[in-house]
Formats: sequence, C-alpha cells, structure tokens
Amino acid sequence: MTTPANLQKRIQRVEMCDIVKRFPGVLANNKVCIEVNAGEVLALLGENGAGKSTLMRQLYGLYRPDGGQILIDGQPQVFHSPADAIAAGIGMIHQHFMLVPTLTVAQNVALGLKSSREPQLDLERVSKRIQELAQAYGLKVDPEAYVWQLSVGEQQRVEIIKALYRGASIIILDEPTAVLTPQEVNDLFVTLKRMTQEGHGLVFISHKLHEVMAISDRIAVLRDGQMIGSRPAKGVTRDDLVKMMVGREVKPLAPQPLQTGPVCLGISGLRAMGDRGTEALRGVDLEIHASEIVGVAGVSGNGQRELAQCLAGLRKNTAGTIQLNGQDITQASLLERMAAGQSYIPEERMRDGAIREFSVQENLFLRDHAAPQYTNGIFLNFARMAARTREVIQQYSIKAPGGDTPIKNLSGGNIQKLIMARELSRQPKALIAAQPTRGVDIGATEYIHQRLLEQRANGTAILLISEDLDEIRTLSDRIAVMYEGQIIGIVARGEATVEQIGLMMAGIPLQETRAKASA
Amino acid sequence: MNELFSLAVITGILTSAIRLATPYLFAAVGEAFAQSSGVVNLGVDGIMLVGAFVAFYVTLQTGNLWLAVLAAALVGLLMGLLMSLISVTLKAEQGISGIGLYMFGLGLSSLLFKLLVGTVQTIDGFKVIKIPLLGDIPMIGEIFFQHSLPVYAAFLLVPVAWWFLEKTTWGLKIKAVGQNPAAADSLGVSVDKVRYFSVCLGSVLAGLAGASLSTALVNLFQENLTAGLGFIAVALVYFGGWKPAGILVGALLFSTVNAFQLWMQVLGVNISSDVAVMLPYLLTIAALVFATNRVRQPAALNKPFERGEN
Amino acid sequence: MPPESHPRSQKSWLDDWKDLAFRAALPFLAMLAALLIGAIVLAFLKVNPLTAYAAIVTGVFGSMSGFTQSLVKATPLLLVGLGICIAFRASMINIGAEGQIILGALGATAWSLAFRNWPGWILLPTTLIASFIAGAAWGFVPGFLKARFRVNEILSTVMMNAIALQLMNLLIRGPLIDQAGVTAGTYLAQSEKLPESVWLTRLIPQTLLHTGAILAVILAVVVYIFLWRTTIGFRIRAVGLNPDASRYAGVNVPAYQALSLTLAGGFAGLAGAVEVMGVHHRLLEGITSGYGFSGIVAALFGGLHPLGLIPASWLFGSLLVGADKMQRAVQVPSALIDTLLGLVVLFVVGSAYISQRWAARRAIAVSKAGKEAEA
Amino acid sequence: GQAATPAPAAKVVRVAVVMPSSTTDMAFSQSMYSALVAVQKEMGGEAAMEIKYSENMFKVPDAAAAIRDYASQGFDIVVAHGSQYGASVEEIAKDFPGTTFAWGTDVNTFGLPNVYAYTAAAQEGGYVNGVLAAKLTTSKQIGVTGPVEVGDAKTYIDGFVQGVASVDPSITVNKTWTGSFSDVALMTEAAKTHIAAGADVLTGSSQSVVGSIGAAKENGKVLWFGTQSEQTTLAPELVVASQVYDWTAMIKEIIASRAAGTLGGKTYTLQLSNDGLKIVFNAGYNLPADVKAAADAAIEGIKGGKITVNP
Ligand SMILES: Nc1ncnc2c1ncn2[C@@H]1O[C@H](COP(=O)(O)OP(=O)(O)OP(=O)(O)O)[C@@H](O)[C@H]1O
Ligand SMILES: Nc1ncnc2c1ncn2[C@@H]1O[C@H](COP(=O)(O)OP(=O)(O)OP(=O)(O)O)[C@@H](O)[C@H]1O
Ligand SMILES: [Mg+2]
Ligand SMILES: [Mg+2]
Repeated sequence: MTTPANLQKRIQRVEMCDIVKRFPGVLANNKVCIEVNAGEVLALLGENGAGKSTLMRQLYGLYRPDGGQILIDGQPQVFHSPADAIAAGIGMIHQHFMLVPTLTVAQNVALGLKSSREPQLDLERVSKRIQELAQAYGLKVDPEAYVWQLSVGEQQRVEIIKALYRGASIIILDEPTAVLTPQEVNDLFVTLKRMTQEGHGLVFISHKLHEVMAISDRIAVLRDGQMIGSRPAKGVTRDDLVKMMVGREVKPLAPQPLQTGPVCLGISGLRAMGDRGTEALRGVDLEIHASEIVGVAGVSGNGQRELAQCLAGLRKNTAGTIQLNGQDITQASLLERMAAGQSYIPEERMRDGAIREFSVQENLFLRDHAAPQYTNGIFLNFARMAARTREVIQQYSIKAPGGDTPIKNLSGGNIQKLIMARELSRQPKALIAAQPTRGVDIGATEYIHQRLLEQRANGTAILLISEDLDEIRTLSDRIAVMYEGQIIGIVARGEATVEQIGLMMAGIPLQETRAKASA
Repeated sequence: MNELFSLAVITGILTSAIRLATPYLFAAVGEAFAQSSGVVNLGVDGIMLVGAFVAFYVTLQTGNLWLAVLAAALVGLLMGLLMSLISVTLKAEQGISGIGLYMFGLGLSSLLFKLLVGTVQTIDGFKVIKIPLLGDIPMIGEIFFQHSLPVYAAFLLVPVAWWFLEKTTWGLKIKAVGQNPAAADSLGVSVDKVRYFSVCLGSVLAGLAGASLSTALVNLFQENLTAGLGFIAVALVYFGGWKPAGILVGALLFSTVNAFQLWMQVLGVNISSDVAVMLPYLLTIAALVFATNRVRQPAALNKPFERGEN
Repeated sequence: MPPESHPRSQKSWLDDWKDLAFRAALPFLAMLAALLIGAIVLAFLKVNPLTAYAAIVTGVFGSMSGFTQSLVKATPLLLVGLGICIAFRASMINIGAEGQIILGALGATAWSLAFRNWPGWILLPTTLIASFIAGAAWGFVPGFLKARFRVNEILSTVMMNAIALQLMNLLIRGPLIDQAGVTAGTYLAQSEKLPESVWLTRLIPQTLLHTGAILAVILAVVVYIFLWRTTIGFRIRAVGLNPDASRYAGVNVPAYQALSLTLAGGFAGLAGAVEVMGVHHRLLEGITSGYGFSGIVAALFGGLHPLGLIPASWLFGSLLVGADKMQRAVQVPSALIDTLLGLVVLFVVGSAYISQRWAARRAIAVSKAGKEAEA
Repeated sequence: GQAATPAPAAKVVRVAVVMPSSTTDMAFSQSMYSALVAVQKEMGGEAAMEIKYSENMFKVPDAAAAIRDYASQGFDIVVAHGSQYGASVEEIAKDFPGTTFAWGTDVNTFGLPNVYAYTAAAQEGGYVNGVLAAKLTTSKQIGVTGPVEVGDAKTYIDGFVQGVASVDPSITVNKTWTGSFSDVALMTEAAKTHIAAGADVLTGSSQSVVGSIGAAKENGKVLWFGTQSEQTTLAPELVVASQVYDWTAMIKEIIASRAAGTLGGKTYTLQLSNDGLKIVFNAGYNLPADVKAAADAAIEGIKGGKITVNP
C-alpha cells in the first residue's frame, strides 16, 4: 500500500496483435489487433457478443489468448492472472462491478495489497490515500462506507479508485456508462479527461455512440469476433459507426403522436421503504393513460427502482393506492396483478428476469406456466408450449439454436428480447419497463423500442423507467422526473430541454428554472 | 429440583460446559474459516477422528503430548489438502465431498486403531492446570481457571480468530473470496490459494479438536470417538453467523444445556433421559428461531469458482 | 452470434460416441483409482487384492442372495435419494434424512400396530401413507423454520436427526416396546412384530428382496414426472436455480422451499417404512443403517436426477454389499470398507469436473476442426 | 450346563460369528470373540476349529446378509451375537436346517430345532457388584452411566441397585443415560458430573463406558465396577471387580451337542451358578477381607438360590 500511483513507470503503448480466443462453439476473437497509447482514449465498439469484453479480459489476464501476442512498450507479455496484468500497469473496470458489498470502500481497495503493517491491515492509511486520489481525479467517495450502501455511480468511482490505487496506467472501462445517469456520465467524462491528461491510456467500451464520439480519440469496431476497422474519432458520424457495427443502417425512431385513452394505471400517494431502511417513496402521484408511454427520469437512487417494484408487487407500500383500470390492486399479489393485465420487465434481467440454466422455452413460460391453455391439471402441456416457443422465437427474431437451449448461451440482447416477448405476448393493459435496453446493442435497442411503440399503438399504458435520457425523450409522451422519492414535475414531449430535465433531476422544479430564465 | 439451582451445582454445570465446549470451539472456528472463504467442509467429523486417533497414538507411543498435538495438526493439514483438492481444484459439489471425507476419516481412524492399537487403552493426557491466583477465586476460579491446556487454548482461539478475520490482510482476502470470488480474482487475489489456505487452516483446527478429545477430555481413543460431534460443530457455524464470538455463544449454549441435562439426571429430576438428551438440540433450534438479527451466509458459500463464469 | 455457434452440426457421430463413452466411463475409472489405493492397503494387510476384489464382484453377481441383497440395499437408498433430489432441486441441502427415516419407521410401526385388526388391503397402504406423513412432518419443521425464520436447513436438519434418535429411544423402550422382551426380562429395544398383513411380499424365496424395490422404482418415475412435467415441479426447480427470478415470476419462494424439504422428508419416511415392513418386520435400533447419509451420496452419483438415481442407488447398494462380502471373504477389519467407500466418493465427485473440462476442450477442438475444414 | 470337551473329530469345526460392535470393544462383542478364540486354542488351534467373524454389524440387513452368507458357505455353527438379529435368524435358520444357529441375547429359539438362544443373567453380577459398591462407598453416593436403558444394560443396573439396597438402603444410586452408544465425551462428562455431585463409586455398561472409567482414573480416587468384559486394564488401581461374560462353556457344549446330533432347540443362560458369569476381582486392588467375604456370600447366595435377583 505504499507505492503511490504516479511513482510507477508509465506505459506508453499497449499492443494486442492477432489475438485469437475460442470458447466452445464460438470463435470470440479472430486475429484481432488493437493498440492504445498513453494519453488517448480508444473506443471499442460492437454489437452484443462481438467479442469486446473477451478481448479486454485477455489484456487483463482473466483469459489466456489461444493465439497472438500482447506487447507493452514493445515487450511481449504473458499474463497468467490479473495479478500479472496489474503488476504490468493495466487496470480494468468491469461491466459487472467487481466489489464485495459486505466490505467497506477502503477494505475493497486494500484487498490483495500488501499492508504497511503486515499482517495487520492499515485501513487509516488506505483511507488517506483514497482521499488523495479522489481529490486528484475528482472522484467523491467515503472510504468508510460499506459498498452495499453506495449508489451505482459511487460504486463505479470505487472501481476507478481501485485501479488508480494500484498504479494502473492503462485502464479498461467495459461499458462504464450503461448504468449511469447523464449527470454521472458527465462527471465520469471529466474524470476520464483528467486521467488522459495525467498520461493514462484508456479503452472505453460503450453502446452509446454519442458518448463514444464525445470522449474518444480513436474508435475500433469489432464484429463477430473480427476487427472491422479503426479510425480517428474526428469527423466520424454516427451513421458511419452504425454501418461498421451492424452492417446496415439503423435510423433513430420518430414516434407519431397518438390519441391517448382513459387512465389505465393510477398511482396516488404511494409511499414505501427502501432497502437501506430509509423512505424511498415519499408520496408518488402519477396517472398513465392507455396508449401512452410515460418515461420516468431521475438520478438513480431517487426511488425509481422502488416505484417499479411497488407497481410490480415485489415491494410492500406503506401508504397510498395503485389502481389498474379502476380496480384497486394495491394489496394484490404478483399473480393477481398479472391476471389483471399487468406486465413487468425487471431492471436486472439476469437476476430477476430469467433463469440462466433454464431453456428458452422454460424462461418464456416462467410466469405463465400454469395458464390453463398450457396445462392439463398440474401437468405441463409441452407440445403447446413448444409450438408457442417456436412462434415467439420467430416473431421476436430471438437468435437461439432452439427452444431447449439454456439461455446462459444467449447474448444479453437476445435475453432481453426473450423477456420482452414473454411480457408483451400477454397483451398487457399496463407495462412497467425498467431499463429495457441497458447494455443492449444498437440493433437490439432499435428493435425493443419498436416493440414498445407497437404496444403503445395497441393501447397499452407503458411506464418506462430508464437512466438513458435519450431513450426517455425519444419514446415518452410525457416525462415524469423523480427526485428524492417524489415526482418533482411532469413535462410533455418537447416541452422541456435536456438541460431543464437535468435541472429537475437535480431537484430544481421546472417553474423555478423558467422563472429564472425569464427574469 | 431446588438442588439444581444451588451454587455448587451451578458451578458444576458451568465447569462442565466450559470443558464440553472445547472440541466444538476448535472445530467450529476452523469450519468458520473454511466457510468464510466459501467452502462448506462437512468432513470435519472425519478429520477430527483421524486427529484424535493420531494424537492418541503418538501419546501412547512416546508420551509426548506436544508431539501428539503436532501430529494431529499435521494429519488435519493433509486431510484439508485432500478436501481442497477435491472441492477447490476439482470443483466438486462440496456437500458430497465433505461426506466422502467423513466416511474416509471414520474408516481410516478405526482401521488404524484396529491395526496399531487393538483394544481400548487410556493414556495420560493433558493435566489440569490451575491458574495461580485466578484459580483460587471461589466459583469463578473453579469454573474458568482450573482446566487443561487445550481448554484454555480453545477459548483463546476465539479472539485470535476474530483478530485474524477482521484485522489482517489475510482475513480480508478470506472474506472477500467468500463473498465475491470474481472480485477478489480481478484484483489478483488467487481464489484457489485463499480457499486452500482456509480449508487447510480449518482442517488443522479440526485435527486439534480431535486431539483435544483424545488427549484432554477423554484420554483414550475408540472407534467413532466423536459420535457426530463434527456435524454439530458445522451447525454451530451457522448458529454463530460465521463470527467467532457467535460460535462461542452457540458452543457454550449447547454445552451448558448438555451439562445441565446431565446434572438433572444425576440429581434424579423426574424427566426421561431421552427428553433430557434432546434438550440441547431443541434449545439450539429455538435459540435460532428467536435470534433477532440473522446474518446472511457468505454469498459464494458452496459455490466453486471458475474464472469467466458470469 | 458467430457462425460457429452450432457445434453439433460439425460433430460426427463418432465424436459424440467418444464423448459419451468417456464421460460415462470416468466415474468408473475414478472408482478404480480409489480401489487401487485400497489394493495397496490390502497388500499391506497381507491380503491378496485380487482375491479381495474378486470377492466384491462375486459377492454381488455370484449368487442370488448377493444380487438380491444389493437390490434390498438400493431400495431405501433410492427412496432417500429421491427426497434429496427434490430438496436439492429447490437448492435445499437435506442432511436430515436419518431423522426422517426414523420418523417414517416409527410412523409405520405405530400405525400398523394400532390398527392391526384392519384388513390388509387398507392397512398396508395407510401404513405407507402414515410413514410418508411422519417423515414429511420431520422435513416440514426445518422447511418451515427456513421459510418463516430463515433458519439454515443444514443446522436444523442436523439437530432434528439427534432429536429423532432420542424420540425413537423413548418410544421403543416405552409405548412401543416388545412386551415379550419385558416378560422374558431381556428388555430389548425393539418393537413387537408388525401385523403380517403389512409385510411387503418377498419377491424371491429365501431372500429379503421385497415389493418395496418395485415401489421405489415406480416412485422414481413419478418424481421424475413431478419435477419435470408438472407446474409444482417447475416451480421447485425455478426456486432452486434462481429465487429472485422465481419471486418475480409470482412463486411463493419460501413455501416451495418448505414444500421441497417436506417432500424430501416424506420419501425418507417411506425408506424407513420399507425397512420395517419389508426387511425387519419390526422397529429396532439402528433402523436407519446410515441410509440417510449414503442416500445423499447415491443421489449425487445419480446426477441428482430421479432416473439417474435408479442405477446409481443400485450401484452404490452393490458396492456396499460387495464390500461386506469382501470383509467376510478375506477377514479384513470392517473399517477398511468405510475408508474405501469414502475414497470412492471423493474420487467420483472429483472426476465430474475433469469430464466437464474434457467435454469443453473437445467442443473447442471440434469447432476449430470444422472451421479449418470450411476454409 | 456341564460342558464336555468334544471328542477330537477328524473334521474341522467351522464357526462364524456376526456381532454388532468391534471385537475389541472391551464389552459385549469382545466377550464372545475372546470366548471363541479360547475354545479354539483349547481344541487345538485352527486345525481343529475355524473362526470367521463380521464385526461392527450394527446394520441389521448387513448382519442378515452375513449370517445367510456364512450358512451358505457351509459353516457348522453361525453365532448371531446381537439381540437385534433375532428376526433374521428365525428366517434364515428355516432355510438351512443343517446349520446350527446360536443367537443372543434372548431366550427365544422360535421353536426351531437348529437354533440355540442364549442370554446372560446380568442382574446376578450386578447384584454382587452392588454389594461390593455399597460396602466400599463412603460418600453413600453411587453413579451409574450408560448409553440407553435397554437389554442387559438395564438388567445389570437393576441387579446392581438391588445389591446396593441389600447392604444399605440409604445409599443413593443416580443414573445417567447419554442416549448414544458412541459418545464417549458425553459419557466422560456424565461420569465427571457424578463425581462432582459426590459419587465415589461408578459403574455402567456398554462400550462407551470406557469414557467413564477414564473420568474415574483422572480423578484418581473413584472406584469402578465393570461388566461384560474384564476392564481392569483400563484403570488398574480403581477397578474393583468386573462381571465377565464367559461364553466358552456354552460354545463347547454347542459344539459337543452338534457332534452328538443335536443341532439346537435349547436356551442357555449365563449365570453365576453355571460359571457363565464370573466375578473377576482385580488382584491389584487391595480389597478388604470383610468386603470380599460379603461378595462371596452374595455369589454363593445367588448360586444356591437363597438370593433371588429380579431382572
Ligand atoms: N466464458 C465464456 N464461455 C463461453 N463463451 C463465451 C464466454 N465469454 C464469452 N463467450 C462468447 O464469446 C462471444 C463474445 O463475448 P463478449 O462477452 O466478448 O462480447 P461483448 O462484445 O463484450 O458483448 P456485449 O456488448 O454484450 O458486452 C459471445 O458471443 C459468447 O458467446
Ligand atoms: N459461461 C458462459 N458460457 C457461454 N456463454 C457465455 C458465458 N459467459 C458469457 N457468455 C456469453 O458472452 C456474451 C457476453 O456476455 P456478457 O455477460 O458480457 O453479457 P452481455 O451480452 O454483455 O449482457 P449485459 O451487458 O447486459 O450483461 C453473451 O453472449 C453471453 O451469453
Ligand atoms: Mg461485454
Ligand atoms: Mg453487455
């Protein structure tokens, strides 16, 4: 714990040459070459399953390449484990955070490092150093806090500090923005800029093209495990990138205004406790009409998650009511809500939405397996289920070898499609969609958006919770902004600018902003 | 019945309880190490048996108790290595490999006893050491300060284990590996190495638990000497919420009730001996039901780790 | 997904066959490895290992009595294993089969003696049901404690075993004691003989093989259908694999966890019943014969699959019988048997990973070969 | 019964024994195994008598398999040394009418001509031990430890209590049962509890009592009375006497009657009067003469029928 980051030798240049990596049945990387230099940001683009994470995991020593070479400042390297990569000056912020929730920030940072008072831990010293780094790079964290208490953005800052603390000079960020709010993305970018100024080289993976264009110096695109090409970021347009990634054009959607129907989902005075023992919802009032998409925006941790869970029936509310088409469902169980015509796309698809080891078919019937048309008494009617599964796979173009494939072999985007298919094929009256395109590539995102709009046209009332403000602004008829467990304001499509929404997310009501502007 | 609450009897009960808790403490604290790193070792009882035999045999042959303890620790280590090989390197279902290890230990200890010793014999084990001054305090002295060395060692183990788990870099690694092995791995901590270490440390303590039985508590060896004690020790780890202090409470509760029921029988309290023997088990379950804060188990408990999974 | 993602199309039937053969043979290889170590110990004991191991084989296959004995042992192993399997599918580790067997045996004994005058066609099935319920009740307690109070089931089932044992001690020397023993002054800890109407029919004269074996096999099929073809089984498996997703799908997770332990107890209870009704015809000390533990091992050998359990429990039963036979044939201490069985279990569970790795490596090799052929 | 030494037969007598615990348990199983070995020695070693054993057969179906197996291998005499084997013997004996089965401890031959039953009147030795214990206790407190109150453990203790009462009814005999045949640690603690409560004499039965003896030994002043096997070696200074089951006479008689054509149908009871039960005094313990005399009187009284001990 004694070597400060800036004392370590700086890496000038990392090259990966002709990298080949195989998994059973998959050639994940096929002779891929990239290079990263000190002081620059290399963006890595590609659809889900293109091989981006795999490539980077090899650079971080998590996988051994089946072929090819890794060179650091021209010297060939063999990484047997992350320990080797860390020692060589590589750091990685993983797609799924690598933190121990039951430990404090300082403990997470100190993990695996020699202590100055070996064998005893010296957490005071670690905390001090964390604070120094935080200062230097603009990363606000409390070293004494437990990780489980932190918001996603804070957790990410801890991840970055972990890498910096270990003196990483080349840092890989695998989809760092997928879980961040726009404000947090801005903060992150400030930090990243500062890091490049300090001489760090960064690899940045994202599915959000405007971010890529905003932060990177060079852009490399992977498709099906192969390098399609790499070019300077200057002058590249979104369409160029999309074409390289997907091989066809993907145009942003422009939903047509629709005549909305009567109120479908009515929420009034809703209060609920959060996991950390504080009140997460403090009186939410919201009405969603048939054929309407209401987007919920907000900095994560302001009650969006709890709102979705309350509506779905997974969290008990302490006060208030929820009505579905005039029927009070406040006390209804999950199954009763489902029967009343409500569907739910959960935020954490692999944890709550699907069972990895179950097949496509089993996951498709996770909620409806007991429906009368698919059962004879207590027995499952496999013939009917299989037929329906084939239909759905086709209809939703889910890329899977067959209905009996375990979904752990599907890509994230396809799993998301599967969950969509399950929830939409019920023809719901109301749909709660939480982060439906998080971490999903452009093609699949477009597809999911189309489906949501189709559903809206069919008369469904949709509550869309997302941290992607573009998504919210594109799809929503109205946008509700949440702040500290309450809805601070609702604006119709086009009624407010991004900046105004951003201010609302920070707790400043629209009227105040407008008053200030007119003053 | 009134007799049961006389000072002498209470002293007796507590003295017994301290003694009885000894092997549970060694074994359960050891198991807590293994489990904190994510490995359930159900083979504790088997390791204890081999440890107990080896300590007994070495004492019988050499009369050197220290050599005996060392030997017990060593065979504990060997069996820990076997367990680690199967459940860490070969990633076997831990519950089953533990039961395999138990059967192996049960068989091996009996076999060796048959071949090398033959009939039951007693040995001169650790003598009671009365701690000067403290040992003379009425009641307290008798309860706490007139025991043999392994008994003291078992109780000393509790704060040491706490210190190790909470205050050292190794303890941090163990807990991290048990909670989120992928995270530890990504920081260059070798998950396998930490698990080998924890399982082996636990097994060494299990070996010592066995030695404490055969060289301090009963001073002899007999086939299946532990009579399933190791399984109770595993249960106590859950009871204690993976914390040495919690285990201490559990072990003392269990052994106090056990001592209590023995005294009830001796004093002729009118209760069926079968019901009396049931008491410690019933109470342990009841205590858990009424314990208010239930600790979550290590998130990766019983889950073999392989890089690249999830 | 890259085009290589359908490896099967590139694999020849020969590869498939080799794959299967290797993976099926591996547990046996592991077993042989364990026996090899045993051979060294035997040689050390001045026993010819070949003679000893030949005795295992002839012990099981050399005579009708050995062969049927292996089936007699397989029966309770299969029944216990079925319960373990159900619980395991819900991610519940049931260490409590020992106690549940005892309760089942107690239930069968008490019920059939209490209603001994009932006609057999009604007494026999109700006795089985009584044993199932008694065992299930013993499984329900830890299940309920888990569901309601989050009490870890490993802890509670271990404790419940000890309690069951004492309960049996109490009853077998009290209300259930064989009065003949009291009269004769021997005070044996065993119950009176059960009414003959509940004795399970012996299938082959001069052997212990009884209809319980058939019942167990039928139940294995029933459990298979239950777990994979019914809504309840679907939910049990879902709860075991991902409780969060199950909760989200509307499943009452604690209830299904409790249910799985309850059913596990019921099947272990049946194992107790077939032992008293088919083998001993009375309740005696040591009725569980350790089946509560060896049933866990058998369940694992069977891949925690009800149908896999049928051969697995027979295999394990044969191993137990053969090992006993070896002990008699070459007069080695019986402890050697435990040692060997422990080694076999360790080696076989350890081998599963090797076979998994091997399959993965072959899959890569096969897809690589396919790719090259394409090019 | 009087045991006649069997006439030296040309044929080897083949005897197999199946027992629930180990041949070295210092208790029930060992008593039978030692007897067989003694008879074998007397008859002229392995040339005259073959012994095979299966130990630790606490699982009854395994024992049944072993019994059947030995019978089918043509053993002349199969000893099923455990009361829990009764049902198995009853069944198997019918299938092997030419084989002699001996089983105990029980009194039931099932009316079969090839089954001997045997039992031990453990209460008799218990009585004698009780008399000795009552004479030797100064604290007037005696402790009894055992696993479960069944079979000869119970009858022994019942006899012991009667013996104590016959000397001094004011002496208290406290009993503890640990519920387990193998939990030596708890047994040790039970004994320590008795000692802490003031007992200066202990006794008990079954293999786990070695734990109690250990506790007595550690204390150094508490006396011990054994049963089933001679337990002097475990604590040479403290064991006063042991009731020893001696099955040699019975075995010899079974072999002889078999040679004479009687395959079974009889019940043997080990008693003091037929020398099946022996009270073995520890030569190393300095027993006061008057106490020894009292014990001898009790033995004679039981033998002669003047004292009846109820099981
Ligand atoms: N551990 C693994 N075992 C087997 N196959 C794997 C493994 N990891 C990745 N793959 C395969 O390698 C391919 C590339 O995966 P990778 O995770 O690198 O994609 P990615 O570009 O990071 O996708 P995403 O944008 O969704 O994060 C996938 O199609 C997948 O099938
Ligand atoms: N053990 C594995 N076996 C087979 N495929 C795997 C394995 N681990 C990962 N994959 C595959 O690797 C690809 C990328 O995995 P990853 O975990 O990065 O998901 P993802 O598509 O990026 O979704 P998300 O970003 O939402 O987590 C997926 O296609 C996934 O199915
Ligand atoms: Mg990825
Ligand atoms: Mg992704």
